Amino acid sequence: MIDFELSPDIASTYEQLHMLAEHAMRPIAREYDEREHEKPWDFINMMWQLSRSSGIGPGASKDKDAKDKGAAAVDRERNLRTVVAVEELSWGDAGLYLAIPGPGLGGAAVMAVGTPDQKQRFLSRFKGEKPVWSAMAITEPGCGSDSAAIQATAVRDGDHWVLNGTKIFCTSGLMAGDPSKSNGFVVVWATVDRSAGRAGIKSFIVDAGTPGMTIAKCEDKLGIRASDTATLIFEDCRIPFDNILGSPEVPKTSEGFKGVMATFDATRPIVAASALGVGRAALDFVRDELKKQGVEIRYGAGPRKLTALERDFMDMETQLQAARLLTWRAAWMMDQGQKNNLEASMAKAKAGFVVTQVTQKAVEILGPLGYSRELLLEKWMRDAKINDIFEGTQQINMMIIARRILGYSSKELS
Amino acid sequence: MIDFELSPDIASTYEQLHMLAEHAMRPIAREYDEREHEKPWDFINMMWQLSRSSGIGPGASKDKDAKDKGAAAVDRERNLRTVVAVEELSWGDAGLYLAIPGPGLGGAAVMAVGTPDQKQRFLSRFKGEKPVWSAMAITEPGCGSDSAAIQATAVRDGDHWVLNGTKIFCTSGLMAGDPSKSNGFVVVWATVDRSAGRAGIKSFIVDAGTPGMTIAKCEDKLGIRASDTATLIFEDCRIPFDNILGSPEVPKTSEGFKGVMATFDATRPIVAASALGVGRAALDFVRDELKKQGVEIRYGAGPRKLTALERDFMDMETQLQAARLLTWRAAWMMDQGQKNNLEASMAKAKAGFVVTQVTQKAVEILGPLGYSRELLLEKWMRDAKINDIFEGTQQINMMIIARRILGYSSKELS
Amino acid sequence: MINFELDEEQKLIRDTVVGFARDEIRPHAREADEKGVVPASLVQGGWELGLVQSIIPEEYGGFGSQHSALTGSLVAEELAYGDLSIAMHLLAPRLLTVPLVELGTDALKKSLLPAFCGDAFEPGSAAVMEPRFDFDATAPATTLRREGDDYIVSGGKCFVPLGSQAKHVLVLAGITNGDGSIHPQAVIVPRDTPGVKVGGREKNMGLKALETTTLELDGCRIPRDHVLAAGDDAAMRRLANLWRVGIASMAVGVARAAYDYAREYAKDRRAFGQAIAQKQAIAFMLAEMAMEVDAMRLLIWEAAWKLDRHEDATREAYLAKRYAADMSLKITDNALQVLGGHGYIRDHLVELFLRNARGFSTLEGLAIA
Amino acid sequence: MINFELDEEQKLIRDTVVGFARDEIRPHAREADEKGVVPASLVQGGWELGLVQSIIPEEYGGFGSQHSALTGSLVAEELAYGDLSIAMHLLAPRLLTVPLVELGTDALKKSLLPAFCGDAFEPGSAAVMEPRFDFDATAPATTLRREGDDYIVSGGKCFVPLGSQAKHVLVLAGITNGDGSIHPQAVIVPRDTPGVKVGGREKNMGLKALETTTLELDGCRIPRDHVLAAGDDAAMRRLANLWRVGIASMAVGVARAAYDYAREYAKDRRAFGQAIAQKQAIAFMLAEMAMEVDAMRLLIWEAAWKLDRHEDATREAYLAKRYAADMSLKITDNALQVLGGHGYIRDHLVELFLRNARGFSTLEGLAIA
Repeated sequence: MIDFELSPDIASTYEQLHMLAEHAMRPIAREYDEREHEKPWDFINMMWQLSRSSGIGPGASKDKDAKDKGAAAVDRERNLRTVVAVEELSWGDAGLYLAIPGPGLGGAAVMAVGTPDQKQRFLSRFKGEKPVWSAMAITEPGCGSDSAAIQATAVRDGDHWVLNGTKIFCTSGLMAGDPSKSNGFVVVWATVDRSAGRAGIKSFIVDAGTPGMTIAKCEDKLGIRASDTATLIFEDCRIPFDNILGSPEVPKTSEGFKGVMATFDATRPIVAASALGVGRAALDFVRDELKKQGVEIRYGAGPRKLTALERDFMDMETQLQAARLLTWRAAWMMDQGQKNNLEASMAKAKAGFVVTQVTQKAVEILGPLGYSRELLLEKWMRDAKINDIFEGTQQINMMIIARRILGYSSKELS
Repeated sequence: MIDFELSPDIASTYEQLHMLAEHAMRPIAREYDEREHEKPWDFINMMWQLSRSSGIGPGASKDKDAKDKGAAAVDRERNLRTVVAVEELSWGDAGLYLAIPGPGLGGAAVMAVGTPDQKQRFLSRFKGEKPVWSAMAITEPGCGSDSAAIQATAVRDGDHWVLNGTKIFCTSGLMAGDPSKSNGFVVVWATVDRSAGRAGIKSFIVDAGTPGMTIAKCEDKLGIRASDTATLIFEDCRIPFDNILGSPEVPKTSEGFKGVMATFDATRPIVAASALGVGRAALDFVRDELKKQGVEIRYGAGPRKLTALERDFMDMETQLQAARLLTWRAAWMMDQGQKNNLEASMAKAKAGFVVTQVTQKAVEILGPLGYSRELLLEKWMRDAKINDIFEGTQQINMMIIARRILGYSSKELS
Repeated sequence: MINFELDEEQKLIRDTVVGFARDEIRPHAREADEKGVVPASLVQGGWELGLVQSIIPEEYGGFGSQHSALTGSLVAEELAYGDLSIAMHLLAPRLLTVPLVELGTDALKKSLLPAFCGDAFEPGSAAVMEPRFDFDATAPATTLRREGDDYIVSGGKCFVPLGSQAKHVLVLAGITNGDGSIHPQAVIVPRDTPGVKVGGREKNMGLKALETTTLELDGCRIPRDHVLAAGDDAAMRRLANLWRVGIASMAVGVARAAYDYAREYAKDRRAFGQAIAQKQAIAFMLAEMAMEVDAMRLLIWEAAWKLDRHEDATREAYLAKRYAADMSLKITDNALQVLGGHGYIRDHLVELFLRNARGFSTLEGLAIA
Repeated sequence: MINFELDEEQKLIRDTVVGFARDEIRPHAREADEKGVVPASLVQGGWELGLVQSIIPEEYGGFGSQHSALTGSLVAEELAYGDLSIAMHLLAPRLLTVPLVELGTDALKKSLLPAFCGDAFEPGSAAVMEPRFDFDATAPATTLRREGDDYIVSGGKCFVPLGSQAKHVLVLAGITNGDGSIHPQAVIVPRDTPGVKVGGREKNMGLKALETTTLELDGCRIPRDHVLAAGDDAAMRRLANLWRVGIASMAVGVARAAYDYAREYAKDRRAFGQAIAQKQAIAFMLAEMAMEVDAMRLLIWEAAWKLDRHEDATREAYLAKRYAADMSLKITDNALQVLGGHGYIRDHLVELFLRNARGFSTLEGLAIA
């Protein structure tokens, strides 16, 4: 039966995280935007302790709840809780949210397809004393949205794999790959057989500090500066044979690759949720300012009565809520064990686009002050834009939607 | 030197046509929308006489001016005068404008590439007592925007061509092809050698009433109902060998086809101008109504002062003027003998899209009455949409723009 | 707890309506539009679905199901998917019965509701809109004032569905308080009341198959209990929101109809050696339609869900209706664009979808959830 | 008679500026933004183009060319194509000299203009904007009032270019008439006037290379002839329109820069076995950019043309500026989208174009045609 009310369980997660976002993230948001490439260690350590003690935060929450309420209670709403949590943390600050330690994308991959031994070796780290990151290395200089064109190679050499190639736009690549930052790991996509195309693409777990993996650079970015975006170079990087995720066999079909791509179905709603948080931060700020100025939004008024400002605000609010409902639906479907490939891409495409528009409009509405770095609005506009790009650009997600509704393969529609 | 003022010569054409549009077209606009498939003969005959006596109207104006001012004066601004004239007539009514007799598209083709003999045989008809139409038959059931995929065939048989095929969406096809309506002709695109692809496509002049050409149907349409849109079927339709436009040879390259397509560079600004007329009709009506209601548009006011309605109106006005300037530029370039393929497509794409938006918004602004058939607004919205479609849909024109700015062939970008 | 799944009863109702819309309504959509009539057989067939009777309490002859805005939204969307005019015709009686069931006195229900529980379609209607550029449902120009034990209604209405057929019309009128503030009220006006004049059939760009008329009210004297929830602003806000959700739901239906039509056309239609759906320009348009149809619906469901919890849903319903009106126009216009020249001729239904969709930003009170 | 071709002199000027923007300005754009400074060599090089001196009459040491808003628009677009901050820095002196030449008394011109005809860059500025959410240039909160033979100016300004360098600043202040109506006035305020306080360097999302400051005016006493065209509303409207055309022209420059950058990137960048420009989704975005860059420019040229005929161009300039602000934002945002992840990092200039473009809807009086 249709219900739009958060469960008390999730609602309380929300409450806690909202406090955290307001009091622990907002105050340092500007600082770590200006001090690019420096890390908010106090915040990072606090989040790590918090997630271990009280189960707050997207990464860790479920372990904690498991203890409290038994696995059932957890799994039933895990994805929904995650998107609610991520929206709230991103409402605090999207850059800081991305800098929070935890399993993240790499961990999610291990969780999804890792062997018991791999889970033991890699996931246990996230229960330790010190913050640990993992990262996902997919994009290459020569391939942006075109994951199938991956050039990085993995060649078997006895009981090792030897990796070669360059990976860019690797979120938290520094924190996950540099042993001086954390005992983390990076999940790297590479091909074991280029002639096999997509079918030859596998993912490999590379421990922080593995010889042959160097962190060549961290990008200067438009926004989300508290989070590092690393370039990783692999030169004859040897890793244990067991570090391959999934089977080393190259199937005849590209089913395996589809499997890899399927992890996006889980991560796209999370990116959408992060977008929503940034958009709502801007919307809340504008609402409060308008209230201070005595401008009220007259819901229900006839069209002739509306000011341009009122209508702008209403449009921003409606678009944002539309994106939120699409996001909740995609996460809810995952919780129900339903395929959500289409809905996940709808959520991501809509949210990424909407928050770009909403934050840009918010800057305009507040005039000279909106454009100033004295307020956070201009930062939110810069942070928001990444959501229109990573985890599949708006165009890539529209393509996926189109393929699904038209029943086309990637050959038939590209 | 940059100048945005119409020459006195064109300004007077404008004045005359505005009177005509207001007093001869507006009063019967609704009637011939409701009485679909009936022809406004009084209007048609009046326009015919008018164009012969005073040189008013897009088709005939230049002959008249030639007498008055010498060819020089004419040719220098012929295309610009045409777009100004067409905007004004379409301001009166787009459907009635399209029903006006004259050389039109078919005549333009003969003018462009016809032999002296062909010009003599076909263009002289437009100086006669009785109204004459010509039409262009390009689109086929199987090919919409894809002119190169034309299936209609022309086979040489001694000193005749034998045409076979079906043509749809033929504007004024009834008036041009039915001898009981006029002593007109239809210019038909057909291939003389399908294996040659685009290079094999030629255009042929078919006299009204030629045996083998039947007018199968006139479409029921959303708008522009005063103008007929005919389906023509050619079954072993024999025409004199001399009725081919241009050379019968099939060149190695598709240059010839490019030539045929180039006629669109002249017609697209005209379609854009017709769009502008419909859009301005709606804008003028809204402006007058708002004035009656005491709503003033405060140009120069700070953004916070604007009502939603004011801003809508300003946006409509600005978009329309942007489209008008692009249209004038495309026509002006033609008058200067400059290639305007890119600019013609910009004008058409922008104008077609803008007037669709402007007329749809105008209906909304006027609320219950905007939606009612008591006013002409809803009709203008229906009429406007055709400009987003014919002479190349918005998408086709964006494609042409893209090819030009990127330097791509139709193979490289399709 | 968040849930995006309909309950079993809702699924059952929707499936029934889906079938009727597909098999009965859609095949008549074009002819009904051209002729300006909804076939009597369809009206009767629709009536037999029990969509009007269902929420009327058993004591008045109905099936006594609980009224649900969400269920109403499902029904409205699916019928409008078949055809908007026909959907509005079939559901017009609810414009009267839903407010009656929710707000009417027992006596009034007794006298009016049984008529809507018979075997034959019983027309009902509401007169909400007014023929003004700046019509605003929150401040109708039609006036209501007390006179002794009765009320007097005066004013002019338009877009009254089945205006010449309905024996009773729910009229939106504004009562002016001592402080000069205008408060909308819903008044049930019997058509035979002296001073009621039903105008001629309206001609509009869309909704051609639906009879809508103007309605003149010249000092019509109405018994006190015919004014529903007098002075209860919250009840009137709820009613306005039920209207918004009703219209918005139909907007989704029309938008989805256009999207489905364009999608199937684009898969069949070939140009430049491919299906046109294989061109990004077309494919992305279709993808956006699919996305926005879902987005519209979710916003509407949230508003309906709030109404079913009897919370004030003014913000949600108002915003959802605006969004649905804007998006349904964009979607139907793009659908026509996908068909190109074929979309502009009346052999295809998309131009009909566009003409119907353009009305949603303006229409108020022609449907109720 | 309609004509879309520049005259020979305009072509000459444009070509000069095009070269300078391409060869001198653009290579410094990124570093200037990161460091927050316009290199002195560039400032001097720009000065030597004579764009400031040209319209100053010979009697004051200038070249004595006729001022033309259209020529001013060309220059502003081309310099901004190189970089917005640098363009605004180079042209800042005109914010003072253009109004002076047009509206100043002979005495005032004699005292101020010669300084702008020397061999070295002479900073000038205007203080138009105010640090308020609802700033409205047609009703500035900064006040101007008569006191004896002088005027008193009070208020707070922001976005004052070269605020710490300019010896004279043209300040926009509102004088209140007897009927309570506020009329904007342009007042030339020497920086050493008692009560003038130049605030610290502002930090904004864009325009990082341009020094802008706040400016406090606390009862500053200004001689009568320093108020330009006192009481002449038409002259002030013209001035506002010259500002609008100036800003809008720079918006075209930034938009065109982003469009060119994205187009070239899309032709080089390959994905799925093709240049990404061969994908309709990308190609159509680029086509729209090309179309809108031309549309923006034509609207601006029309306004400038009207200004050069000394007709009231308020409608044209206001609408053209709004359009240019909206479109430049859309174009720079789409350009970033074309580059995808690469657009988000500062190795490429598009993120800079986007940050700069976002300001145009708000900026007033930072450029003049």
